[in-house]
Amino acid sequence: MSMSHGKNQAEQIREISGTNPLKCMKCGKCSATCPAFNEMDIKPHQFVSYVANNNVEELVKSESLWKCLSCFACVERCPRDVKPGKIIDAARQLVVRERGGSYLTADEIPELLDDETPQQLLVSAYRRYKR
Amino acid sequence: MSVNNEFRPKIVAFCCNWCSYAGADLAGSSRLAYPADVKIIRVPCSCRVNPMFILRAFEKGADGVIICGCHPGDCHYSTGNYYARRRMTLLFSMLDYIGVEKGRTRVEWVSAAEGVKFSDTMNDFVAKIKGLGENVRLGDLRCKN
Amino acid sequence: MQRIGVFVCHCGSNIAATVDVKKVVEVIASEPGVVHAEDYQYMCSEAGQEKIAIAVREKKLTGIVVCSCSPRMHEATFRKAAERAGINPYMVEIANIREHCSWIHKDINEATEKAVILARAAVAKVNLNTPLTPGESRVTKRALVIGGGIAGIQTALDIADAGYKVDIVEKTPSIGGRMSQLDKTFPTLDCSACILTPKMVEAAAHENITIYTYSEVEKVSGFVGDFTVDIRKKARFIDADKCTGCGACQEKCPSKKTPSEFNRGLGTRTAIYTPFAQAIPNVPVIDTEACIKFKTGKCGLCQKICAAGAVDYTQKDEIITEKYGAIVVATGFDTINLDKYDEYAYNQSPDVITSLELERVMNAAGPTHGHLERLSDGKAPKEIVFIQCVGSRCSDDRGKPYCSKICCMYTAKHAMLIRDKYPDVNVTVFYIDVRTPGKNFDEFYRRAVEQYGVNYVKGQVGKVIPQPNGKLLVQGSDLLDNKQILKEADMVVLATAIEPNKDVRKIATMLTASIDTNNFLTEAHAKLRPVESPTAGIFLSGVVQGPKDIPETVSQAGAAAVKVVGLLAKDKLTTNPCTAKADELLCNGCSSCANVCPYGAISYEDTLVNDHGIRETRRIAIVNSALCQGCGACTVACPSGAMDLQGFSNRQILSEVDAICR
Amino acid sequence: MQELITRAKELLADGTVARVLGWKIGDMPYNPEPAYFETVESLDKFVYNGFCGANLSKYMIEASKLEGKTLVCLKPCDTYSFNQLLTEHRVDRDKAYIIGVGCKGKLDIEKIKKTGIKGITAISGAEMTDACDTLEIDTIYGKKSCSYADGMLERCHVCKGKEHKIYDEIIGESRDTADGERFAEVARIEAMSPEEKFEFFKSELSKCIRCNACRNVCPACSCRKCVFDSTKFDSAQKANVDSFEEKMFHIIRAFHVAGRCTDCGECSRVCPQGIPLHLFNRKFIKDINEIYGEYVAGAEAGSRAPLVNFDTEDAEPSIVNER
Repeated sequence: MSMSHGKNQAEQIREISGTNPLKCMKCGKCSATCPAFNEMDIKPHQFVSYVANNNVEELVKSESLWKCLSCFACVERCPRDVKPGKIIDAARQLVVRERGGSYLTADEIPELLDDETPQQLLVSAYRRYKR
Repeated sequence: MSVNNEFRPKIVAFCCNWCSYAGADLAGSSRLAYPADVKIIRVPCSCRVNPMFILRAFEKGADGVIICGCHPGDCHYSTGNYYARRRMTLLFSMLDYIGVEKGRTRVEWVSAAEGVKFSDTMNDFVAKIKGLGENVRLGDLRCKN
Repeated sequence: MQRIGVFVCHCGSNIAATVDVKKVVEVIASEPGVVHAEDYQYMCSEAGQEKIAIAVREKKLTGIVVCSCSPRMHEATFRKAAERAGINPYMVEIANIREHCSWIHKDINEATEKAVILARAAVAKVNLNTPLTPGESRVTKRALVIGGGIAGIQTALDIADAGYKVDIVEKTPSIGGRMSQLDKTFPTLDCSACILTPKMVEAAAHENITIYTYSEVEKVSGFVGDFTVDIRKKARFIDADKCTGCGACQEKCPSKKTPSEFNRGLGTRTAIYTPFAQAIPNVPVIDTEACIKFKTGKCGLCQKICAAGAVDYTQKDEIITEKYGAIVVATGFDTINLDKYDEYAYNQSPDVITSLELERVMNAAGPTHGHLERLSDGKAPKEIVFIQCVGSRCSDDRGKPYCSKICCMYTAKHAMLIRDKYPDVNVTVFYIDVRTPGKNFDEFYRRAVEQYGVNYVKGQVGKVIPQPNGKLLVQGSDLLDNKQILKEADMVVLATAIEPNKDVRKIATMLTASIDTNNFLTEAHAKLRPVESPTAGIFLSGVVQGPKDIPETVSQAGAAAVKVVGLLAKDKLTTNPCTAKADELLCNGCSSCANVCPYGAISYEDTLVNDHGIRETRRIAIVNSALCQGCGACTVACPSGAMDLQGFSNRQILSEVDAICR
Repeated sequence: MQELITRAKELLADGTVARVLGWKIGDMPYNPEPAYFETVESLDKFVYNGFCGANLSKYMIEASKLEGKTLVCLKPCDTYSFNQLLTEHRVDRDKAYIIGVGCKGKLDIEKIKKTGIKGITAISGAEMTDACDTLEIDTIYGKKSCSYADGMLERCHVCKGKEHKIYDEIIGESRDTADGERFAEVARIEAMSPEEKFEFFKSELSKCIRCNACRNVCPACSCRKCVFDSTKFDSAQKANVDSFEEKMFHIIRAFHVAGRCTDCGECSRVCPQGIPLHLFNRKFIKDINEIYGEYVAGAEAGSRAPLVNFDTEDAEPSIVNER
């Protein structure tokens, strides 16, 4: 049951992200490029193998899911067009969908901000929480 | 043989010896599948394809005809595909003019190195022909009045 | 009516696993004209060919159909077999039931059905085949080599040593190519110039070799054995016969600010220049875009100072027309443009350089006289980072999808040389894979690690950020440690992908040689004919065919030379008998065919014809079968159907159409 | 007409030409037929009027083989055909003495009859010397009249112009009779749905009786032996055995003359079944003009026809799908 469940999720992630993890040549440029690398428990280059190996359950439980800034630097620089950022984005969407909605609404976000918050974070926050 | 009554189109592919036939060989040796409905006729160059051949194929019941040659500029004979391009453009336009569906004829440039393109092209062409169904209209031209 | 034998090959299990060969034999046996059908494990084997001979004898066959692999593979084999058995070789047709059938279909019923149809089409064609006899054409015993790098030089030397005349056409002012820009060569670390220069000198001195430098191929016509080529010899503005190569002109030239192509733009050169000291010929050229005399009319210093009186500002481009029997393409490579790779800061910092630029920096004759120094401030670097696969193995449009093949080895070489000469410099190499297939290659790489202490990190660099203190902050990943690394480097070296020379597409078009999407020329067969183009008489040498290092290039150059020599050794070539032919009773003499003939093979003659009793003189098309290459353009241009192509006649093709659509 | 006859007699008499190729009076007032005149006397039967639509250039293929020069009367549009034949080495310029005859539009008896005029015994107003604006027609039912323009052939409504492209001398006045859009009918068909197009051509082509009149009159269709009569394509005459052959015949015929057809309209003029065959040829002309640039076959002798020519930047065949 859980196997097929996992398999399903991996397929869903591939579908949502529109990426093919098999294209990865394991160069690690995504992890080299990631500004949130040190915050993550599962590193960007590992996202890909988790999906390729149908090990999505661990991925969706990871902290990385919520640490990724969705800056998409990895998507931009990936030489193989594998797009790890899109994969984590898709995994996040999977969780949000399963929970049945966002647990943060767009209206709440302004109160959580201070002047120092970079604009990129703002954009990614919307992207992340407002589905 | 297959039991279901799925429509199996008859498709004739004219391939030039130097690029597209070799591209089809590469598709084969790379095991890139495409439907068995496609049958290839080897010609030296796309410019060898006479409009008569195409009309004859339709007359005899083909559902689609595709002509493959070297990319413009890369013709083994320098200029053959340029003439083929003009001839086929005008012929296809005429077929469209008399009411034959546009999708039944196609020209595609496939190099000897493009096994993937060959296979993709054939898969796509067969799917399009299947979408168009049996060649009723040219069948009508065969006077099933 | 023909008596046709059909031979169905199993090709081991290559065909037999997906095509029911017995069934094909059974069905085809009842086709009109078929008097014999059998199957065999390997038709191409000696035993298989013997089966054909036996059937020809016993069944008095007049035509043969072999259902097997592609005709591009074994058509020649079976034609020869037929000839030995006493049948005209052009009475053989191949039904391609391997590449076009068994290998691409999974369902045995479908594949068998298709194999039968392909066999039927071939039988229908053979029914209309006629015996054909090849003609003969002459061979011009001279070869042309396009490109004067190590590939071209080696090919030319080998051809010349075999006793044939050979011309080298080189675009730049000197032969030598990329190899002349290299400092040391892997895996033995000998000095590039030390092994290349003698070959350059040998080529220049060889009585059978003519070198056209600063020249380009402008036009090619003809065909194997008989090419005619126009070579544009660009004006050097120096009389090569008078010039002594003293170099005084270059010393005195006041225009000194042009970036040196030879030094990859890292240094400058004068307007009148030889690209490097060992240049061959040692005759300078004047760059008219930089020359003050050409720009303003004033100056003329070089002319004044030249004791030999060799400087001639009025020199014009010259077109040389020469005939060749064979042409070798050895146009080599360049590194890709890095404009799309912002993250490596190549365009932002002079201390981020390509590996080829590092070659110049390390070279004693280079811009830093061989001292390893930062190009920004001339300081000695302490920390150097090498980044592998920059633009190689990319599936996006920024780079190239292929592996450039040479980078792993030259990076190991660079790392080793630096550590050897400057033991206090730390060298870090970010790699994806280290690829070292080649004799003594892995050993070489291991030496870099074990003996020279080069730090190889499995991971990639995400970005290089130039710092205010002049350093370069390198952010990379270490996948084995699962860490992100931040390193302050003094220099970053990019193992930049290589690509075929930009001009090669133009040349391929002139030669009608097949070229792939990456601009590498296609070989006639990936495994069995790697140095020949599918276009007869065109041969490939060096990186023009695919990435390769020096030892491989030299081997291939030799192989290409042998193929050329094999061709030039013949006095006559048999020509393809599948040529066009006009039916004089149908010909209108309208010139449509001649208009589309790419070889000028069609002329018109007033011929007396007897058209069913009407005797009259008519303008009739005559095809010169030595010139005709058999494309068939004329056959379609001909409105009356008078022009037909032997071996691919209208009726033959129509019969195939009919058989397929039956 | 008299000037023409006088000049022809002169040229015959002084030996400049060995014969005259023109039209002679037919059995009806509206059907003069092409004829050779070899003596001065025979020229009494010579006629030139509004019904002399026949394009005589094709006769020059055979006339070029005869001894001596042939005086040929060519209307402005016929000269395009002659030029095209010259380009294709089918006629000998030195064997032709071309009199460019004036033309004010040629008449189509079928069109006149369609206006409801039956039982025609005589027609005046088509003599080419007058203004040519009204036809006075005697019928067994009395006098009728019809405007000249209403009786004109379709091709004259899209006249290529009154200029002779090749001639030795010109006799008579010409006028440009174009008052229609040349490609309007083609465009109308192009705009139809595939089903409508198909129905249109099916109904037209099903009238074909394979009489070969179109082929025989066409100056571009001048092969010594037509592919449909030879064994080269297994396509020898199978009239009415297999109706596909008919469609194939008309498509291939149009294809063979594509880029060479001067749009002289003879095919439609002579078709006994009234099939608008020029719509095939004109489609090719329209496509060639739009895709490869304006080209007028026969406007200039020696020019290279679009189908034996190319440009490296030519449109891909898929352009057909986009149009």
